[in-house]
Amino acid sequence: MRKWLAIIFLIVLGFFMAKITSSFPFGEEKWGVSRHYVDKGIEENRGSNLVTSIVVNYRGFDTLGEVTVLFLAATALAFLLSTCRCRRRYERREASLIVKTASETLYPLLILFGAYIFIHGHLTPGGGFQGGTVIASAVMLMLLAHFTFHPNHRALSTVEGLAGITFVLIGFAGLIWGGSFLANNIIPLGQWNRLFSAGVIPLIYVAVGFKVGSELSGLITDMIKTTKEE
Amino acid sequence: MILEYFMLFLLFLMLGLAIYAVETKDLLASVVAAGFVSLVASIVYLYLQAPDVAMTEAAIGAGLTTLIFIIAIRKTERYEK
Amino acid sequence: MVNPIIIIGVTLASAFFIGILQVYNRIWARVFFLLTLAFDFLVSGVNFYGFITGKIAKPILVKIGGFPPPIGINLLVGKAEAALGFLIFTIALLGAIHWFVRGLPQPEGKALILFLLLSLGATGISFTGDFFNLFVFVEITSIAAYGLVASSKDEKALEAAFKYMVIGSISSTFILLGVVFLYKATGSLNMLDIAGKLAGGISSAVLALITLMILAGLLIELEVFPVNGWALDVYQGADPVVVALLAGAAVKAFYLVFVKTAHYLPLPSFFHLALLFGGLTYLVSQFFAWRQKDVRRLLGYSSVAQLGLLILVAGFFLNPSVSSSSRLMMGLAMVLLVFNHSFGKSSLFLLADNVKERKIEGWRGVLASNPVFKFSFSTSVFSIAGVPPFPGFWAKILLIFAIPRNYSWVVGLVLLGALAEVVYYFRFYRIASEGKGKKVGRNLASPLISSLILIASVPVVWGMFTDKIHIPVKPEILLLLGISLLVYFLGASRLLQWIASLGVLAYGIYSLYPYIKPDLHGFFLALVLFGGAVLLLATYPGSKKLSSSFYPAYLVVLFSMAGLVLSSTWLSVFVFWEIMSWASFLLINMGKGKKAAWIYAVFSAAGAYAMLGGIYLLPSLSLAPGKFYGLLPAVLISLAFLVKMATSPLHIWARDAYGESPDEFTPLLSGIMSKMGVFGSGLVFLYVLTALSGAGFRYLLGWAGALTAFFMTLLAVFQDDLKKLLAYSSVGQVGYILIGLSLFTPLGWNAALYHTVNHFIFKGLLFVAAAGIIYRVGTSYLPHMGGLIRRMPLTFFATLLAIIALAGIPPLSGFAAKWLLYSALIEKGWIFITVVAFLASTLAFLYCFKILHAVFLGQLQEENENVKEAPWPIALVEVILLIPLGVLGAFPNLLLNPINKVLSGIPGMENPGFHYHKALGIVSKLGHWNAFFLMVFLVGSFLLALVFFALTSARIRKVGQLDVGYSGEVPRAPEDLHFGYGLYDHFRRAVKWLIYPLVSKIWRGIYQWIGAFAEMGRRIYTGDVNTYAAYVILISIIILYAFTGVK
Amino acid sequence: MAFFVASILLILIGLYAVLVKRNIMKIVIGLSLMDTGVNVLIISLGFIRGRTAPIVNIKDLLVNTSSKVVDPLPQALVLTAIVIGVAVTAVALSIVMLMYSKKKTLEIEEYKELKW
Repeated sequence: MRKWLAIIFLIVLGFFMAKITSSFPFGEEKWGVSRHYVDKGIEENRGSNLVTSIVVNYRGFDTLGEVTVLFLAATALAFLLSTCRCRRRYERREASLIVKTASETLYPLLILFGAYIFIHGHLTPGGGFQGGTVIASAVMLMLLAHFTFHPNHRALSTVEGLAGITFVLIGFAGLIWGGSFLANNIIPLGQWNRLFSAGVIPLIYVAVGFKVGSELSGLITDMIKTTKEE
Repeated sequence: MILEYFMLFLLFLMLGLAIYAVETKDLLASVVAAGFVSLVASIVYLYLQAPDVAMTEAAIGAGLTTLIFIIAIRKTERYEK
Repeated sequence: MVNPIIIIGVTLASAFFIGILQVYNRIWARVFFLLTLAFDFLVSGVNFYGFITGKIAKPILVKIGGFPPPIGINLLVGKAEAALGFLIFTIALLGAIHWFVRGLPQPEGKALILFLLLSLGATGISFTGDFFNLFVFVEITSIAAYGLVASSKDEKALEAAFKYMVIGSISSTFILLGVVFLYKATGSLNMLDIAGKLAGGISSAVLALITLMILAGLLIELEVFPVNGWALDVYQGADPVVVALLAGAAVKAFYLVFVKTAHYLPLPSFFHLALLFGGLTYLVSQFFAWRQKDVRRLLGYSSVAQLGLLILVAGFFLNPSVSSSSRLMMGLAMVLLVFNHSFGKSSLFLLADNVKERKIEGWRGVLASNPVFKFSFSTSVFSIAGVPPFPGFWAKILLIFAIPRNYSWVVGLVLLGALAEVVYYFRFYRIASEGKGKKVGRNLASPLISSLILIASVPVVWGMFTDKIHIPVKPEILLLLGISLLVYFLGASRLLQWIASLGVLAYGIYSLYPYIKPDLHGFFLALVLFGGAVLLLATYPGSKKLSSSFYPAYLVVLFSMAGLVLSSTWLSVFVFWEIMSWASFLLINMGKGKKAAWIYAVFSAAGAYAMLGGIYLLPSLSLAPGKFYGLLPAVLISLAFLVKMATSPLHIWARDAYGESPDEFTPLLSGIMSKMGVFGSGLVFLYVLTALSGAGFRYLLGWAGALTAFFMTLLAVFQDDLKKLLAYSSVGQVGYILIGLSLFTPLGWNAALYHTVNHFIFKGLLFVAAAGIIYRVGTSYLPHMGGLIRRMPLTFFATLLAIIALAGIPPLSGFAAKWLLYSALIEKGWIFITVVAFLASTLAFLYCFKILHAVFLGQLQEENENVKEAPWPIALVEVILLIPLGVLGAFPNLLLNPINKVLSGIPGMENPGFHYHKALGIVSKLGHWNAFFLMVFLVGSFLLALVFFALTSARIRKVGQLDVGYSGEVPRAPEDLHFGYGLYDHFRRAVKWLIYPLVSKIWRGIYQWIGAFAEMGRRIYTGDVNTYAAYVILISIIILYAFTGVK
Repeated sequence: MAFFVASILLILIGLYAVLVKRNIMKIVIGLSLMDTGVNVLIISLGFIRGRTAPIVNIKDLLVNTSSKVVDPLPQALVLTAIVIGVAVTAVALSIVMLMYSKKKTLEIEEYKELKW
């Protein structure tokens, strides 16, 4: 009964959503404000990855908010789980030697890969968030493989905070020297399609990368290690 | 053309996995299925010329989300009553 | 001007920084947190100040990244946004102070970050000028809120957080989808840009659907009925500090963005959407709170209701077909409501944090324990319930008068909800003020500051209000009301307060004397001022324990009555009426009958709101004879006055309110305040009705007066409590006045006005004497008195004469009143009413005798052996009041002449219908009598009888109290031996069917039925996430289906 | 078109779990499926047939870019949305874990104490 009622509700809701979407023909050209990003993006930012240009520069404020959201989530999670007496259901066994060795080998490589991704965020697909996640996955790998591995919480929090502050400070630098918050005219834009180009975009993405990496590592650690050893 | 049919297949796969994720009583299986939905979605993003999003979805949506779900399930219960 | 981005940037940076600090040093994290909040508070304050002083002329546009609006994200901070930012950080600061004193949840560093980011998110929501950025800030706010709610100590909070999270996610998904669709449809995400593109109104169905999708998301966040179950659960379960921040600040940001969205995306059907959901939420929630037992949930219902009202107001505010002046008033009402609710509600939630009990019943006695608690609690409750002079009151008036005439049913809805609000808030208040001494926490700084802010806003709000709606108030009255409140600060000594009050009143008489002119207003003003002065004299505190706010409230009642009778518009009548009612509520609540005070408050409020509705229906607010505008406004306005006169069947508040109010106040309540009802009814007859049109209505009121006189007299006969007996008697006597007024003939009005003064004299005298007796004897229960004639001879004499006047026996002043009234009745030909009134007069003898006998005659009780005469101020007042009683008895024309002068100014009343003859006395068509002759004759006979009695009294044998031959029966209790005990038992058995408490049963039934319905309705909040989510989907479907409004 | 239909269905499937499933973990899974659906829908709204990804790393793309790439804005929005989605999921899961630790069950029946 409840099931069918729900299905009927959802069908009606789906109908309205379909009605809206069907008015936008699929795969056809319809530009809005993003035409400006596409046409002027290279000229104004020198970043080849237009998505990155938008994410970090045109809509950089959203990204600052996004970083804040992630920070908030990590904080809230740590906040809540610190009081949690979450029981561990399964016994943990020490991983095999192969896994251990492999993870130890992969760990630095993964971190390096993550760094590569966010350093090249303005040139290739990917950026701070993706790079940060890769770094976190390295940490996760170690956590799973090594019973005793425990990332330094203080260091993580410090990196996380400093990276966040760097983002805001870059914004304020723009306000002071460039006339507006997060303005991308305080350092030379450089040449198109070079590593050192696109002004503050790579700087911000590096900061974001560090922040996301440390945040997600902290988050995963918090989740895995919540259990109060009895 | 083949690519389009493949996409259609992927979309069906995605929906099938989603329904399985919702209906199965095994939460772990459900989470893994949901992770696969994200993974399929990231392939779809590639087709839709969104490599950035594809990467993010693969890393965050399929990877991280699934991971934290699995941790959470390990700390709670695996089977829905 | 400070760039608003600085607020956001600095807060963010410091949130990150606290993230580092908290790992190393807790203290610095705290300091830094407070510094940040203080910084934000100051900066947003500076901007707000810039806006209100006009230094910042236009909205601040912040281009982030240096891109012009449609390309980059921008912040747009106008007046409303700046004000809201300031509000948010003020509330956040208050909440933080409370938090720090109480103790933070652990680990505290994280809690600080969440708190900071919650306030930041709310600020961002209100500042942003970009739809997608809005979504980001919505998420920041929501996630911080989920975390904080879940971290509350109460285990149930977790469940609330989960529900909040699920519903919040659905709502933000709607917002996100809507925003992206909006981008597809308009090519932009910038609010102003989109607004520009849609300036002509939304005409395509798709755009309408998209708008509705965003609005639906926002409406869920705004807790509309029935998708607000999650919010109520959060209010009930979560940490009150978090709730204060959510309800006081975050939700207001959502509201602002809701209004902005509706403004930028001009949907034709928005008005109906807002009307439906706002009105429904408001009304339903007010009633759902009716019998709610959990304090926090009750406050939650009230919050939801206020939000509903705000949404309703937004509908009118944005409706282009409403006149611009009305919309301006709506805007102002909106500001006042937001301000009022934010501070009042956060104060209440923080107070709730100081009381361990969650159930209302557990709050019994909390007010008695701590004066600071009492102060902030009362202020906040009064403010939210819309009691003058707080902003909520003015907001209500503004919004009602801004509602266009063709939506007058909305006025009814708003007033009905406001009445329900009074019912449950004052039930809550009553329980909190009952009993004494229950320990409460001492973490009261923040609530105290909130309530002080509310009080400090009063003059500002008054200024804003009178700017929009003119109320011609005499400056003297305002000054006097202000001075009256200052008397509170002499609270160290009651005696000092008494003397100061007399001084203030003397000054009042001096400054208002010029307004005592020979017209209706002047007549009542004289009654208020001189009568008030005499009764104030009798409140001499002696060793009694009066509350330190007794005298200020007393003076406020007096001067608001002065303001009332000097009113020149209906609105001013209403304002002063409300001030008088609520000040007198406070006074009654100082007595032992808290429930009585509550019932009084409810009836007063019902009357006052009916009056406001009636005034709304009048085309002109001025007090001048006009055309007849239908019966409805007259009926509605009269209701308020009938309540105050306690006309049946609106009388049931009167017995206990009179009987259990402080003895010092009852004389004023009966002697003068009930006359304001007389004054008001007179105004209705003169200015709302015309001589012709009101005939039927007046006849009805005549009957109401007669029945009141009859039944109240009957009930008085069987009353065993001195004050309650006098209460019934007083109400019954006012019934005569109403009959006189309803006659609307010169003779009738002569009788009414004459009896008004007369009633003041004898009822003042009786209640003052009762105060003296109760003060000495320590009880008002009649069988515990008796024989006091030898202990309190002066009081006996005063009571005797007052009773003679009351009974309408010659030679005292009462006779003239009754004679005039019966003449008028017979002249008009209302024979049946005459019969009933006459019957009532006869019945009055029964209780008159009972008072005399039970109190003064018979045996003196042992415990009353040492009773002394009443304290000197009371004795003095008795003497003062005895003089006019006798003088008017002999020379009634001393009063009738001024009354005739007053009436001669009223068209149609010029000819009084009687004249004064030197030898025959007062002559009317029906006959004549000479008062002086009667006086001489009767006093002579009385003296003769006295002489005879004195000569024969030697033969009387005096016996002790227990010296009785009681036919072998042993009395069970001393009162069995009292003469007045069970005096009229046989009569009672005979008229049992007449005194069946039908009316009070009906009222109680109404109260309980509404409560039962509300309780049933509340069940839709099943507490089940699935159900809540289903409501969300259902409501969204309805919104999407019914409100596209595009042809 | 198929993308629209599939993504809307995905959203509805997620919502169905929220409306019907009596297990709080399942509800969170439903919310996350819904998020995925929304993201797919947004990306497909920005797609333009025959265009390439908005990464201008070849000289060819530098001229007349707007006729050669898909709309990058929805992609930027989805990037944000994905991260926000995982953030909400993380908080939701921590709430679920806490709830479980208090009552040792994930069934909704046990979480209806606040009502009326």
